[in-house]
Amino acid sequence: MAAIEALIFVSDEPLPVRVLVRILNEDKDSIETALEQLSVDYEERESGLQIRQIGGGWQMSTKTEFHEEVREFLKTKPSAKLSLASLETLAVIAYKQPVTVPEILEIRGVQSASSIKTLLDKRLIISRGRKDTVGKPMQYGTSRDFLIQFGLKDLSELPSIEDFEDLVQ
Amino acid sequence: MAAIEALIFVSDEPLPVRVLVRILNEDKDSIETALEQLSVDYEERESGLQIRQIGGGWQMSTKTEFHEEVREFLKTKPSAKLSLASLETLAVIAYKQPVTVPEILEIRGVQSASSIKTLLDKRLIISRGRKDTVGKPMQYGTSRDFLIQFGLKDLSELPSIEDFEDLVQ
Amino acid sequence: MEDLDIKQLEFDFQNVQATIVAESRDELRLQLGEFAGPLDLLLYLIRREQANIFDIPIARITDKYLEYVRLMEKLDISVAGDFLVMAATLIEIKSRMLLPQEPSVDGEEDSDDPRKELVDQLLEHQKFKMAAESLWSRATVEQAVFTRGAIETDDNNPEISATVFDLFESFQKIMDRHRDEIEMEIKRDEMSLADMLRTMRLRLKTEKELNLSAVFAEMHSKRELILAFIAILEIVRTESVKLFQSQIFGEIILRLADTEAAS
Repeated sequence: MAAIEALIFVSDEPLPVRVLVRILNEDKDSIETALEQLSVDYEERESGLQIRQIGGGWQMSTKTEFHEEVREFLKTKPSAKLSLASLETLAVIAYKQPVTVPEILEIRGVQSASSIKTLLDKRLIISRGRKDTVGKPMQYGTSRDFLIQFGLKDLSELPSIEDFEDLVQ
Repeated sequence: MAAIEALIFVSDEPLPVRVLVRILNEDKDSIETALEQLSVDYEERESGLQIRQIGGGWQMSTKTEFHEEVREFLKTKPSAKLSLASLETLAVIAYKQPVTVPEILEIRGVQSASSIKTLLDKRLIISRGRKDTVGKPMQYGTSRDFLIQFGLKDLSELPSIEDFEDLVQ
Repeated sequence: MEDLDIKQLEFDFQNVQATIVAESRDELRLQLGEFAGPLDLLLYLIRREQANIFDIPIARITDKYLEYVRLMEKLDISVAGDFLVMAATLIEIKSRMLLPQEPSVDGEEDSDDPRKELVDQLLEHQKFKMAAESLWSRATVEQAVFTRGAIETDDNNPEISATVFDLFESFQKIMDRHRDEIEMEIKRDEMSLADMLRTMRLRLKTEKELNLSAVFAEMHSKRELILAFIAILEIVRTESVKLFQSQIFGEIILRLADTEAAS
């Protein structure tokens, strides 16, 4: 029964009985009995989880009564994570600051407006006044939060080409 | 306790106690007591799962004794291990962190650039700012992924380097 | 040693998976490449010579060490600089050992031993080798542990956690991309309208008809695209060709007029 529990846990999708039969090499009836028992066990002990039959298989999930906590948790997940596009934009800003949106476009070859919005929202970049050229575009640079989140004392600590040359080759 | 169980399950990374404190609005001590209890519960009932402290947080995972069944199901092979050179470099970084490339060279007696690159790619080590000496070399330390992949609660769980001294002839 | 099977020894000397073993001479040959570095080779030699690490017979070990370095060279394994540095160190220690000992101050005998620094380094290195081994066994245990499969909420977070090196690599990639573009720019500057016109005329002559969207798709840059477009306009203006489109928004075909008449 413990092996069944482990397999349901690692499965991405509801786990069909026949798969358990194949992996554990036991007959269908005893596996089904064990599954029912496992499900009852989770119900009886005051677990935050449940094991139930769904979509032609067995699945482990949180009990509905904890939805609020789970939602709250998912909402407040640490936000140091970035999409690749945002990471690229951030890289350009970090190394080229202060830099304007048209300049970022030129370097990345892609419109970066939504990334810039994300980075501003996450307070990783800040505006650095306007550039004195046509259209007076806004310039951006990295923030103090950027230093903190990436564990840098100051901008001079950013890895340079030289640091990498030592490593590559 | 059931809510804690639900949150640990949902989290895709080891869940730090402080997050539980914030979400559940309870004090640290009672949450830690509940966590210990939960971990013991899983140990005592014959579960296929375990709840343990790893990489600065709490995580739910399968027990080692079911690795064959799980591997059979997931069709995975044990992933490629690190080369001896990388493993040695990692050991030096783990015990001497923060440590620079020249310092690693001194201990290993070999240029370790390609190993360091590998370890960075695998996210087992991270940069830890620059050292305030000539050339301001980059310093490296181990990451949270290192703790997780090596099953460590925190760095203090590493056997002390002096323990190995007795074993050296 | 000449009859060695060289093929067996072709490996990446820096990156070999290694355990130091082999007591018999034959096995030793096969294991040669498994020394991760000069300190490993040295430790191996000390063990093989059954020498005491605290009292290394430096002359004998140096000779053996040099023998291996020469062997590596003979086998065309590029001998890493680290091995040569160690060779120099050994030779230096060996020569210092030959000098008459200065009368030692009481209690400081050890610090005068030219071998001391090397011995310390060897001991330190050995400690970390063991630490590496213990890490390895930990990782092996951890590989038997699995975390849960993906659940629905995971899909909402398709993000990656980033480090400064990710930042740097992103930047490098962008710069590389940029460099490629600049190189292309230089190349395409070499092409003039006259060149493009000549190319297009030649193609039309040999291929009889050109699918314009296919032709435009072949262009490597905006500039080439514009040149191609002007060239086509020029051809339409000056030569007997027909432009036609079989359906609205369909492909536009440029065809030599006399070919059409012939078909």
